[in-house]
Amino acid sequence: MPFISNTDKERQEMLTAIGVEKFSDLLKNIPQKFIVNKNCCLENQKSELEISHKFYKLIAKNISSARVNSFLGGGIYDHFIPAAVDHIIQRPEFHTAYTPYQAEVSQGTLQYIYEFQSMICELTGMEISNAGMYDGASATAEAILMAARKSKRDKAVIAASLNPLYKKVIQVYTEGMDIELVEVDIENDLQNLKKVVDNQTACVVVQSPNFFGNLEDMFAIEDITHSEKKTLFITVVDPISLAILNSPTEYNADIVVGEGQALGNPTNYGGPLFGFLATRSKLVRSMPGRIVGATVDANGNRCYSLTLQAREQHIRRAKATSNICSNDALCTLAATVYMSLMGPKGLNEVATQSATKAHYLATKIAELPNYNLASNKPFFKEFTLKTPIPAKEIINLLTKKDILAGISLEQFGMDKNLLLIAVTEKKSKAELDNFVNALKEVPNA
Amino acid sequence: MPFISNTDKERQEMLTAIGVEKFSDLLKNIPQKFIVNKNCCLENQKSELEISHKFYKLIAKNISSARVNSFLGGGIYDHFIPAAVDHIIQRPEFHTAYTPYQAEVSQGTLQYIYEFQSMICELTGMEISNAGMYDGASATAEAILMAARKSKRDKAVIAASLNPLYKKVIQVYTEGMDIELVEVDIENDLQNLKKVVDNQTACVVVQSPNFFGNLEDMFAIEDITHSEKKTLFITVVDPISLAILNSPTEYNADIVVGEGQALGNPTNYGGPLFGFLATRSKLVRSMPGRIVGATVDANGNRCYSLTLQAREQHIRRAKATSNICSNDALCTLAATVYMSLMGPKGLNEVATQSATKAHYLATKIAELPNYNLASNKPFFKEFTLKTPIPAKEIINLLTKKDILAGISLEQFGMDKNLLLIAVTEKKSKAELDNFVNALKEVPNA
Amino acid sequence: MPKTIFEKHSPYRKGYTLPANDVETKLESCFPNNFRRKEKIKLPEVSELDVMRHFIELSHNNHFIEKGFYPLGSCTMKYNPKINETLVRNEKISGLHPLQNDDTAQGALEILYELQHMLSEISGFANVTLQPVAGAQGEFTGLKIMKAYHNAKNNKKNKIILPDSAHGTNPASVMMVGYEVVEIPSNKRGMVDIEALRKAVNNDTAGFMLTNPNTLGIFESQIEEISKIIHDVDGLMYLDGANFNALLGIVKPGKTGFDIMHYNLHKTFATPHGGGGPGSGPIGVRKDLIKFLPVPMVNKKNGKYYWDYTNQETSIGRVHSFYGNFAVNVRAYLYLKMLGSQGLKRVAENAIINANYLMKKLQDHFLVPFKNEYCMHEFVASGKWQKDKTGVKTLDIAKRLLDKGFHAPTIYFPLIVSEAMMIEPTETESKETLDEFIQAMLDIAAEAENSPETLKAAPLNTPVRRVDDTRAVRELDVKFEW
Amino acid sequence: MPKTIFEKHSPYRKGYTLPANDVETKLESCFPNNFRRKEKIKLPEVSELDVMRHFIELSHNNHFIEKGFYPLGSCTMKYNPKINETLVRNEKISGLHPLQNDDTAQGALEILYELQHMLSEISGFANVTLQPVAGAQGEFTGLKIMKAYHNAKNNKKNKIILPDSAHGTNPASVMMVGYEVVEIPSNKRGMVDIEALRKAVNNDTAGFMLTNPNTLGIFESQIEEISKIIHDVDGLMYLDGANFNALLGIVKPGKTGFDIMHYNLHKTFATPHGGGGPGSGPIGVRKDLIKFLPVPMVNKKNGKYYWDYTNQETSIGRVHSFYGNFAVNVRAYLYLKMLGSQGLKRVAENAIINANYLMKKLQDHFLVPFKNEYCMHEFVASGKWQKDKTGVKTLDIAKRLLDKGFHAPTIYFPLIVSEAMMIEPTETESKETLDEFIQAMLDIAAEAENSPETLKAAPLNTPVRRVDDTRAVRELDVKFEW
Ligand SMILES: Cc1ncc(COP(=O)(O)O)c(C=O)c1O
Ligand SMILES: Cc1ncc(COP(=O)(O)O)c(C=O)c1O
Repeated sequence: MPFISNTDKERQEMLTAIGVEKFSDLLKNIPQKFIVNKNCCLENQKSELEISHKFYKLIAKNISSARVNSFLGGGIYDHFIPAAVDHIIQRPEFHTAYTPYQAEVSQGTLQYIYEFQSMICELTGMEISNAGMYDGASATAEAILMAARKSKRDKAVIAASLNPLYKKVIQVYTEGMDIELVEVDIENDLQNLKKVVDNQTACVVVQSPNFFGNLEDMFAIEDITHSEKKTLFITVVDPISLAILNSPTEYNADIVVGEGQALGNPTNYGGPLFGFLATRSKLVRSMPGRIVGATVDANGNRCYSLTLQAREQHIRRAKATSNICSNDALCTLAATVYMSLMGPKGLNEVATQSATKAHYLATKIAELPNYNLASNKPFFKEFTLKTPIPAKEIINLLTKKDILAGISLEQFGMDKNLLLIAVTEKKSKAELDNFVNALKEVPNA
Repeated sequence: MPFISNTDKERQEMLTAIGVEKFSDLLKNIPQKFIVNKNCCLENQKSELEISHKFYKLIAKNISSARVNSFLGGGIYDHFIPAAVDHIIQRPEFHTAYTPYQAEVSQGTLQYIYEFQSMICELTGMEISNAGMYDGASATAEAILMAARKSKRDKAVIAASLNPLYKKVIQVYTEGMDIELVEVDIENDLQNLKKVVDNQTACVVVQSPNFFGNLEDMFAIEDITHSEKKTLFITVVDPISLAILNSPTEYNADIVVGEGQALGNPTNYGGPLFGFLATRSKLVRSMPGRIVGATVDANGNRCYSLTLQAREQHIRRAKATSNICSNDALCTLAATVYMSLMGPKGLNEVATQSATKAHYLATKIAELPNYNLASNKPFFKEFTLKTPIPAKEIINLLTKKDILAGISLEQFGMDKNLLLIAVTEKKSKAELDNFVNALKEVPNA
Repeated sequence: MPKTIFEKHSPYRKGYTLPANDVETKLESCFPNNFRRKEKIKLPEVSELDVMRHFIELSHNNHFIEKGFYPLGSCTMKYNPKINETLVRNEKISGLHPLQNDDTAQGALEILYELQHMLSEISGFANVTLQPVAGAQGEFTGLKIMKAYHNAKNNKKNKIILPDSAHGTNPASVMMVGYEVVEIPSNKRGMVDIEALRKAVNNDTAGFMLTNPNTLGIFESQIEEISKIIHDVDGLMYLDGANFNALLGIVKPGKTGFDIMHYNLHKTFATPHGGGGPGSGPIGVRKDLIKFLPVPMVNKKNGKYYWDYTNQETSIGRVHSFYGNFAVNVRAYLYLKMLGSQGLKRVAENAIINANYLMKKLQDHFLVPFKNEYCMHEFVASGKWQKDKTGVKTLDIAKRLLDKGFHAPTIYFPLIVSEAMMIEPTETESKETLDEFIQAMLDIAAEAENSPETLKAAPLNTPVRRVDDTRAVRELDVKFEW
Repeated sequence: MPKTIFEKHSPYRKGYTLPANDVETKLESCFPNNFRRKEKIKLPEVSELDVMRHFIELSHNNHFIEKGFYPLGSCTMKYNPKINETLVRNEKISGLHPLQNDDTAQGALEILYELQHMLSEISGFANVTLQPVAGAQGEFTGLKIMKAYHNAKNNKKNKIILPDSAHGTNPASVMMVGYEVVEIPSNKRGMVDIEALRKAVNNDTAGFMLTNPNTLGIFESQIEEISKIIHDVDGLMYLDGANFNALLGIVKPGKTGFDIMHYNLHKTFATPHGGGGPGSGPIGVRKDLIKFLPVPMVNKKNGKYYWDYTNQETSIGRVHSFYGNFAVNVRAYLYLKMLGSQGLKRVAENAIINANYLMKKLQDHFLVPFKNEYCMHEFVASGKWQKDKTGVKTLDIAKRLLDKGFHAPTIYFPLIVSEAMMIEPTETESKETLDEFIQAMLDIAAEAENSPETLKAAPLNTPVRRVDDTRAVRELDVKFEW
C-alpha cells in the first residue's frame, strides 16, 4: 500500500516501543467476538493501473452533458468555467487543508473565505454572508430555521413555485422544530399570499427566478410580507441572475439564499454544490455556519480568523444555530476564483447571453406548431414548455440525437407534458437551432 | 484579451509617460513599408470556450494508444505513470519557472536536477550525468561529438542495429564536424567490428536492447572497442531495462545515453522527450548540457547551483561543447518524481513484467502458423516478428479491432514483412491473448 | 499579508473570454426594465495572471497535509491519493447533470451502487444512503430515521442520551430533529459510565449516540451491555462514525449493537478535506430501517442501475437537492477499490500502532489521562502539567507546534479533559515523521520550563503572528469595503 | 534546506502499486543470466506522501511567473494560459504514439498543419517545420539549411557573420554546422555597423545571423540594406526569432529580407518554460528553401492530413527522433487561435509599451546606453553608474531584486554593454507591477549610495543566501552519495 508509510519492520519496532508483542495486543478493549477473523470484506486490492482501467470502462457508459447539446437545469446549470479555476482548487495547499482552526497557518483559506463573503454581499446587497452551506436546499431550510429562531414564530409561508426538491429538504429540516409550512400559489394571484401572512408568520420564502424559470414580482411580495413587521422575507436566487436582475436589497429581502454551483463549479451529477446565505447585520447572531472576520495579529498586521464561533455547535452544542461543521468550502473557493476572473463585466455577459439565448430559443420553439410556453410570465434563462406529447418521450427521442432536452416535470408530480428547459451562455445559436429542428421532427408532435 | 493586463486607459497613461502621443510613434526605427497595415494574419480571436469546443472536435479524430491495445514502441513506450507525477509537474512553481540562473530563488529546480543526475548515475553506474538533452537521438549524437572532441579523432563506428531515426539525427549532427560515420553489422558477426575499429576511431556506438529489441553482447563489444585505448564506448540504453539488465559500468561504457521518456513521461506523439547523458568523471569537461552541483550559501548551508558553465554556449560561444540552451527540463522532473515513486522495487517490477509479458507474447505468436520471430537472439521487452503478409496490412486490419499491432519496419527501408512489437507492464494477459487471437484471424496468414 | 483581490482591481481589466453573443435577441426585449438591477455589481476587474498570482500567494500561507504532519484529532487527516484527483476530473464524471436519464449515467450509478454495497459490507449494515453531505448531516439524517422508527411504532419518545465526551455536532443534531439531549458522564477509564446510563435511561429514551472508538480514542468495551440497555427500552443505537478509521477490517459496528451509523468519507476514506469541505456523510442502517432512508437509493434490476424511489412513502424524505456529494463519493469508491480487503485492515492497524506509539513516547512528558488503556487511532493528552507548573497553556503549545512545521492537534476537545490535545497521526504518516513530532513536543515541554514566554508569544515564524480572535468578534469586519 | 529524496529513504517503503504479473513466464527463462545486472539499483524507497511533500517543498523554493514579475530579458516570461495546460493533458493528445497510423491521428495532424500555416502567415515565410525542439536547435537546423542551399549551388562558403551582441547559441550553432564565426561590432545606436559589415562580407560569406529586434531590444532599422549586402554575395539572412514577440502583427520578418527564421514557442507563444524546457524552435523559410526542411512535414491531400516525406532526398535530414515537441506545439496552436489577428498585434503593442515605460522611468537612475532609441519589447540598462560610484555591481543589484520578490533581469548579456541588465517586462504584466518594479529599482539605487554593504550581501530573505558558485566548480559534487 503506497498510502501507508510504515514498513513491516517499522511496525514491529513501534510495537516493541509500545511494549506489546503483536498488533492484536492493542485490541484488548474489543470483545473478542466482535473481531472480524477473516479478511473483510472487499475484493482484492487494485493497483492504480487496474482501478484506472476499471474506471474508464465504467464511465464510458456515461454521457457527459458537457459534451452534448444539453438543456438541463432545474437548479444546476452548465455555465462556462474558466480553466484557471480548477488549477487553483486542485492545489494541495487548498484541498488538503481542513477548516482553518489554526488561523496562523490558515490565512490562505481564511482570506479567500473573507473575499467570498464580500462578493456574496456584493451580489445580494446584504451586509453579511457566511462561509457557505451544503447546497441551496439546506441553505433555504436553515434560513427558515433562522427566521423562526429570530422571530420566535412557527409558521413559514412558502411560494408554491419554489424548487420542489428544496421543498422536500425544507420539510425534513423544519418538521422536527414544529414549524408549520404553508404553501401558497403566488404565481397567479398575490391575494393568496396576503391571506396567509399573519402575526404567526416567521417568514415568507420566494424563489425568483422560480423553479419554472419565471420572475416573481418581488416588490409586491415584499409589501405583503413586511406588512407584518417581524416577518422576514427570505429570497432564493440564482447568483448568475444577480448580475442583471434586481439585487435582493432593492426589494428589502432579509435573508438571501441560493445554490452557488453555477459560480465556477461543474454539475458533478449534483454534488458537491454549495449554498450561500447572506443577511442583514442585525440578524448575524442567528446565522448558521462559519463566518470569517478580519482582525490583526500580535504585530498589528491585518489578518483573518473564524469569528462569532459562539453561534456554532462546537461551542454551543445543543443551543447552536445549526449542527453544520464541515461545509463545502472548496466549492466556495471555486466560486471566489470564478467571480474574480469574470468580474462584473464577465458576469453581466454570462447573464445577458443566458437570458437572450433562452428567449431566442423560447421564441423559436413557440413558433413551432403544438409547442407552447407554459406561462406568459417574464423569465430569465429557463422556461417551461407545454409539449404535445409527454416530455419524457421527447427527452428519450432527443437523447438519441445527442440532445438532452430538459427536465420532465412529471417526476415532480406535475403535468406530464411539461418540459423545463435551461439555456446558458455556452449554447451557440447553431445548438439552439439544432434543438428547435429536433423538436420539429418529433413524431406525433 | 485576458492575457494582456493593461487596459486602454493604462496604455494611454503609459504612452504619455513615455512622451509619445500614440503607439506608432514608438516604431520609428521600423521602415514604414515593413509595417503591416491591416489586421494580420489569423482568423478572429477565439474565446476559451470556442477553442475548447474546436479542440475537442479535433481530437475526437485521434485514437489514444493509451486506451486501446497498443504494441507500439521503437524508442517511445507506454509504461505506467503514477498520477502523482503530473500533480507535481503541473505546479506553476515548476512549469512557469525557467532555467535556474538565479540560484537563490531556484533551489527547487536545482535540487531536483541534482537528484535527477544522482539517479541517472545510479541507473547507469556512471559518475556524472548532465541535466538532460532534447531526446535520445540528440543525446547520442552529442555523445559522438564529445568523443570526437575528447579523442581528437574523426571516425565514429555505429552498430547497424541502432535505431534508424537516431542514425538520421546523428548524421545531421556529425556531418558538419567532418566526422566519418562507419556503420557495421554486429548482430551477426563481431568480426565486422574488429575490422573497422582503429586508431582513428573516436568511439563505438552500440544500442542494447537494440532497435529490434535484441540484447547485444556488450562485454565482447567492449573488448574490441577498448582494444584501441582512446576509443570511447558509447552505449544507448533503455533506462527501464537497467533495473534488471547489466549496468553499463559493468561492461565499461564510457558514455551512456538514452531516451528518458519511458521514465514517467507520456508518449505525446513523440514529444517532448528527453535524453540523458552520463559519463566518467574524467570526461566531464567535454560534456554538453547543463550540470548542477551542490555547494553552500553565504551562511554555509547546503544548496545547489549550475556549475561548470565554462563549457556552455553563453560563456564559451563558438568554443562551447554544444549549442544547447533550453533543454527538456520538465520531463526530467517527471522522471525524477517517477523514479522516486517507483523506487528500486517498482522499477524492477516494471522491467520484469515488461520482459516476461513480452516473452509470453513472443512465444504465443511464434506458435501460430506462419509467424516467426525474426531473430533468435535474446531480447528484453520488444521483438521483431516476421509476418506472412506485409506488416502494414496487419497493422491496418488490427487497428479496426482496437489493436495497434506495432511498427512496420518497411518505413525504415527494411523488409516489408517485419513487425516490431513492444510490450510493457501495462498489458494484461487478456490483452496479449487478444492480440494473438487477432493475428490468428488475419486472412491469408 | 497579501492584499485582497479587491485591492488589485483596475477598471476594464479582464480575466475571461467569452464567445460573442450570436443570437440577435436584445436583453431589453427579454423582460420589463423594472426587473433590472439598479446598481451595477462591483467585483474586482483583474487579469487571469492577477488571479493566479493572488490565489497562489494565498495558498502559500496554508498548512496542509502535503506540507507536513497534521495530527488534528477526530479529523483523520490522511493522505489523499492523487489518482483520485485525476480520475474525478474526467468530464464523464464532472459533466453529468443530476437530472439526466438513468441510462445515460449507468457508469455513475454503478459506482454509487457499489459504494453503497462496500460501505454496508465493511460496517455490517444492511444498506447505506450516500445522500448526506457531511458527518453532521449524517447525524441529522440518522436521528430523523430514529424518529421515523419511533413514530411508525407510535413510541412516545423525546430524549437522546449521549456521553459528555460527544462531539458538538451530536447535541446540535439532536436539537435539530426536535429531541432533547441527556448528557451522561464518562467513567474513570474514559468510557460510558454504565451506571449513569442506566439511571438516565427510561421510556422517553429514543436512542443513544456514541462515537466508538470514542473521542478519547478508546474503544467502548461495554458496547454490548450499552446496546442491551438501550434496546431494552426500544431505543436505537447511533454510531458517530467519525472514528471508523480505527475499525476498518477489524470490527463491523453493525454487529456490535449499533442500528444506525454515519461514515465520514472525508476522514476515513481519504477524500480531501478541501479547506473545510466538501465532505460526505453516508448513513448505514440495519435492515428494518432501510425503508426510512432518504430517497432515492441506487438500485439494480435486470442489469440496469436506476434511482429507486420505492420507499418514497416511508422515507424520511430528502436532505440534499440531489444525490449528495457525488464527486466525493466517487473518490471514496476508488479508494476502497484500491485498498481491497488487505489494505482495509492494514489502514486500521497502522493507524492504531501510530497512535499508541505517540502516546507511549509522550506520556512521560505530558499528562495522558487514560494512558492505561491502549488507544485506538488517536488519543488525548493534556497540557495540564505545563499549565500548573509554568502557566503555559495548551493553546500556547499548539501555537508553538506551528512554528515547528506541524499542524496542532485538536485542542480543548473533548471537553472532559482539561487542556486537551487530541492527537491523531493516521496510518499514512511514517515513523520518522512521528519521531520528529515527538522531538518537537519534548522540546516544547522543555521550553515550557525554560522559556515560557516564548511559548506564550508563539507562533513566531508563521505567515502571521498570533491572531487576535477577540478583536475579530468585537470589531466585526466580515466584508471588504472598497 | 530540504533533505534530498535519498535521505528520506526507508527500506521497503512503497510509492507505487502495480497489478500482479498475470503471465506465468519467469524472468529467468527470458534471457541468459549474464545479461542480468549484478548489483541492484539503489533508488530511494519512499511513499507517495513522502514524494508529494518532498517535491512540493522543493517547489516552494522557486521563483516563477505566477509568483511574481520575471523580467528576464530575451526569455519572454509571459503568462502561460491555464486552458492550454488543461487541454493538452487530454489522453487523445498525451496518449498518441508517434508511429501510429496517420488516420488514427488526424486531429493531431490537423493541429500541426494549421500551426505550420499560422506561423508561416504571421512571419511572412513560405513554410515552417515544427521539428526543432528549442531555439538553439532551430538555429542549428536553419544553418544546416543554409549549408544545404550553398551545397546545392556549389557555393564554396564557410563563414557566418554575426554581430557582437549575438546570443551565445548563435556562434555555438555556427560551430556545430562546421562554419566559422565572423563577429562584427555594433554601432553607436546599438545596431549593426554597416561599414564593418561591408568589410567583413566577401565570397566566403555563407550568411548573416541577426536577432531583430536585437539583443539590445532595438529594431535594426537598416535591415533592408543589410539584407542587400548579404544577398549580393548570395549569402542568406538568418533571423534569430527569440524576440519575435515585438513584431507580432506589426512586421513580417520574411518580408524584410530574412530567408530563414526560428521561432521560440516557449517565449513568444506562451508555452511554459518548464524550469528550463521543453521548448520548441520551429524554422520558417522562404519558398526555394522548403525542399531543405527536415522531413517529415505535415501535409494535406483530399481532406486527409499525413506525414509527408516528399523532400526526403533534398532535406537536411532529421534533428529529432520524431516530430519535435508535439505537446508544446499544441499549446502554441491553442494560444494563436485564442489571440487571433486582434490579439496578436495587441501582444506586441503592449509588450513594446511596457518596455518603453520601464526604460523611461529608470533612465534617470541607471545608465541606459541606448536610451535615445525607443526600444521594442525589451531594453538594456547598466549598473555602471553604481559600480563606478559605489562599487556595487550589477550582480548585487540583481540579488537585491530577489529580496524584493522580483526575478532579476538577464545580467551581463549582451556582452557589449558592461554591467548589463536586460529587462523584458512582456505584455502580460500590468502597469501596477511595473510601477512596483520601478520603485524597487529606485530603492536599490538609493541603497547603493547609502548602504552598499546591504547590496553586496544580498539576497537576505530568499530561501538560501548568496550561493557560492566558485565552490560548486572547485569541489565538484554532482551526485548524492548514500
Ligand atoms: C466525532 C465527530 N463527529 C462528527 C463530526 C462532524 O462531521 P462533519 O464535519 O463532516 O459534519 C466530526 C467532525 O469534525 C467529528 O469529529
Ligand atoms: C536571443 C536568443 N537566441 C537564442 C536563444 C536560444 O533558445 P533556446 O534556449 O530555446 O535554445 C535564446 C534563449 O535563451 C535567446 O535569448
